[in-house]
Amino acid sequence: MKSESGRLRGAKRELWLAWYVTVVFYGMYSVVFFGLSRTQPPGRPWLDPDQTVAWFADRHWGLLIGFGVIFVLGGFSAVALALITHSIRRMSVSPVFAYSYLILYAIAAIPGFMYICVAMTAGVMRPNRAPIAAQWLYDLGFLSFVGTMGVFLIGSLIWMIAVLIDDNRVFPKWFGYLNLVNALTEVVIAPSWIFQRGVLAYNGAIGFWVNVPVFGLYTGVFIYLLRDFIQREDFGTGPLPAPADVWRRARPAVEAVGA
Amino acid sequence: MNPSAEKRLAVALIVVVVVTLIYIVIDRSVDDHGVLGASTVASVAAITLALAKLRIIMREFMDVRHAPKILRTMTDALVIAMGIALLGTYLVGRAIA
Amino acid sequence: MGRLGARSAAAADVSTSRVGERIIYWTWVPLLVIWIASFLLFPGFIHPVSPRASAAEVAAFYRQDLSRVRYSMILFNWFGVALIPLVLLIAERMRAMAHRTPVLRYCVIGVAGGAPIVFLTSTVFWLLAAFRPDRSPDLTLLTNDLAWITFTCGVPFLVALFLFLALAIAWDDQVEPVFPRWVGRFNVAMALAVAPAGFAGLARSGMFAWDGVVSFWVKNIAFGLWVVVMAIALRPAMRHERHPIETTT
Amino acid sequence: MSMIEETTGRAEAADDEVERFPGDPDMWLFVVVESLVFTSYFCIYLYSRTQHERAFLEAQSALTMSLGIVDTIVLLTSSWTIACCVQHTNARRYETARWFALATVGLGAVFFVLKVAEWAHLIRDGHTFTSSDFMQHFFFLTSIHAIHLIIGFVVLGVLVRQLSGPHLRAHRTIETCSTYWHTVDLFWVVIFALLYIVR
Repeated sequence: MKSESGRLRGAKRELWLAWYVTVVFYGMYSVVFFGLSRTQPPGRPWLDPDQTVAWFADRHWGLLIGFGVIFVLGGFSAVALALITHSIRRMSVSPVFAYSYLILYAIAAIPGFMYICVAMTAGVMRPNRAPIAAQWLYDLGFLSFVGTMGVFLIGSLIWMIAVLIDDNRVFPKWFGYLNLVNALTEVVIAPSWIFQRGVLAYNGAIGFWVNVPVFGLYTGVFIYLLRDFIQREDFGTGPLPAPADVWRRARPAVEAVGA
Repeated sequence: MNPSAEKRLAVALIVVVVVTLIYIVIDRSVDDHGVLGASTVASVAAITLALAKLRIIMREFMDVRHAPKILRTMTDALVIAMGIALLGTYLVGRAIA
Repeated sequence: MGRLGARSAAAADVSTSRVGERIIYWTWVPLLVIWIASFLLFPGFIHPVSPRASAAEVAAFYRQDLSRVRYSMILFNWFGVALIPLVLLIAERMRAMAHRTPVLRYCVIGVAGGAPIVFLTSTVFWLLAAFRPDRSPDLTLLTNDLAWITFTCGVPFLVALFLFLALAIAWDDQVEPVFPRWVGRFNVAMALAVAPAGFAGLARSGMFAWDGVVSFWVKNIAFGLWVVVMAIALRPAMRHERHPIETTT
Repeated sequence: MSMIEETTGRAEAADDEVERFPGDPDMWLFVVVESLVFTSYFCIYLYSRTQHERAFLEAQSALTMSLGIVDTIVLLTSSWTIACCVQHTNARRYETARWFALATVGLGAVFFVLKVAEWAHLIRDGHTFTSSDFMQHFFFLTSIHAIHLIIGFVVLGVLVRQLSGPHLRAHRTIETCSTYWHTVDLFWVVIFALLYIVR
């Protein structure tokens, strides 16, 4: 087992760095949403306008600092996508799957954090805003964050098909089926657009307490499997070639993978 | 497909269908002229019969009968876990309510 | 695919792909002119609308400078997204870097659309606020806030893009790297320059507020500077040949 | 592959002796994980109904039990046909196996049509997704099940295709597909008991 600094100097440094950034990014994301801003578990969807104003006032600094962190670092979500895209390119499937995955999840950044960050920041910046506008921002923040399912649904299905038909065994088949489990929870979240209370609302027993653990499990599993993928990636484990001949040696490999 | 396997599948189908028909009896016995009444016995029976069918389907139709021990244990554990979860939630819920 | 690849390698100098890349490259000049023009045209940019302004003041601003808000933002709506081809041109040049995997290139492609979407969204809010100047001032204030927060705090894709490029350049270990080393360090500096704007929500006055020195002037000038410097650095990189003999092996 | 087929050949002779995994073990992981997810939905439903017993019983009386019974028998039979399909495949009687597979598709379609008719009937009578807590659970559970069923049609499509081409017939894939289809049946058996019978 190589030490972590060794990994970042070795031949697979690009992959290992991407993996560590992925781990740190999801860790940061959890800390901001669950800890700092306390927007997970989500607020209650049935708050009236005045209660919304109080909700914003209650977590003033947490929201501003937490979402400030996301505003600065949110773009690093692309690192996990890049690593997964690369892993799909290593499968025996058409590159269409890899590029579809990359673009689908690149778009996912907008509902995945941009909308909620903008809406919550606007909501908390002016404590004396008209309560009805505060409620509108509250709804925009939570519903866009929780209820934008399409990119994740289609993204999971694309990944599922790629894993299931891949002959190179980049990921185990059971992970393909786990993608289906995740995709189905994206379907289950849809009623959060319809119910302001109850088990299917976005803070409900099904809407949050079943779906989010499934997503957490899925994320944990793919991070683990990506690590496994990097370990098996085979282009030598020695030191990087000397700068002079790296061009000659690395070009064909990069070409083969990246073309 | 040899005759004994064929027969065995047919028997399994008859058993699960008959178990399904028992539901009609349960259903009739607790209703008061079309008005539904709460009944712990009916509910527990309904859940238990469903789990029994689950096990028959897995053992016979899904061919777990011939599977390695690990799968046989796992499927049985799944049925038991579901039973504990469903009956437990129902009974605890009724006790609280 | 194979035949196409062979042809472009054989006729590398005159290939249409290189002509096309040059066309996209030179869009940076008119784009920068248009961006600066829409920046100067927008009345809220020379003296940014203060986050301390009341609903009535904000509503008055949109009534007063209606035409300039509209035309400048239509212009920005058109051309803000033109950043995408430029970033993808850089991503395409990254193929020539001595990396073992395309992961960093995928990172750049992954954020290429992000910054333009942020520009686009903010223009939608500004144009929305200007569409009905007689709308209830509370709603105009809300729309105005959304525009400014999106525009000012929406730096995550720029920060990530700059740092991905910095790392890619630092790890481009070859005799003639695609970009000189200093471009990597410059990208780190620009990432640091735009990053504080992400926290603009924290301050309603002072240099960190959205009309402040750091969140407004430093951030926007840094972005403009980045376009110019990257364009200058890209010029020799455009000529950085992919050696045909090696690519065909 | 060939070893598996050999052992199945012998399994025919000595029915109860040889141990082998029915289908892809990876698919069984899906069965277990998805069962646990469903169990959590079921528990949430059961708990909600014990807390509002009257209201649930009242709304529940709108359901037609006999329709549920028919649904269940149709799906159970489809499970039997697909089990027969696998048996015939392992005995290399592909043509018969294919007919059983197509019968399964037909039974699945019957179930789906019955389900849509039931939904339409309920909605016409004013019982909708949003009309009561019971109906919310009812429509949620039946439609998430129906989505599994629709995916099941895709899976059966793969299975029929495997049986159609002589060079395709991968027994492993056929068994894996049938395992998925049984899972659709398994979930319905529990959903039926919980929605129609539990009081």
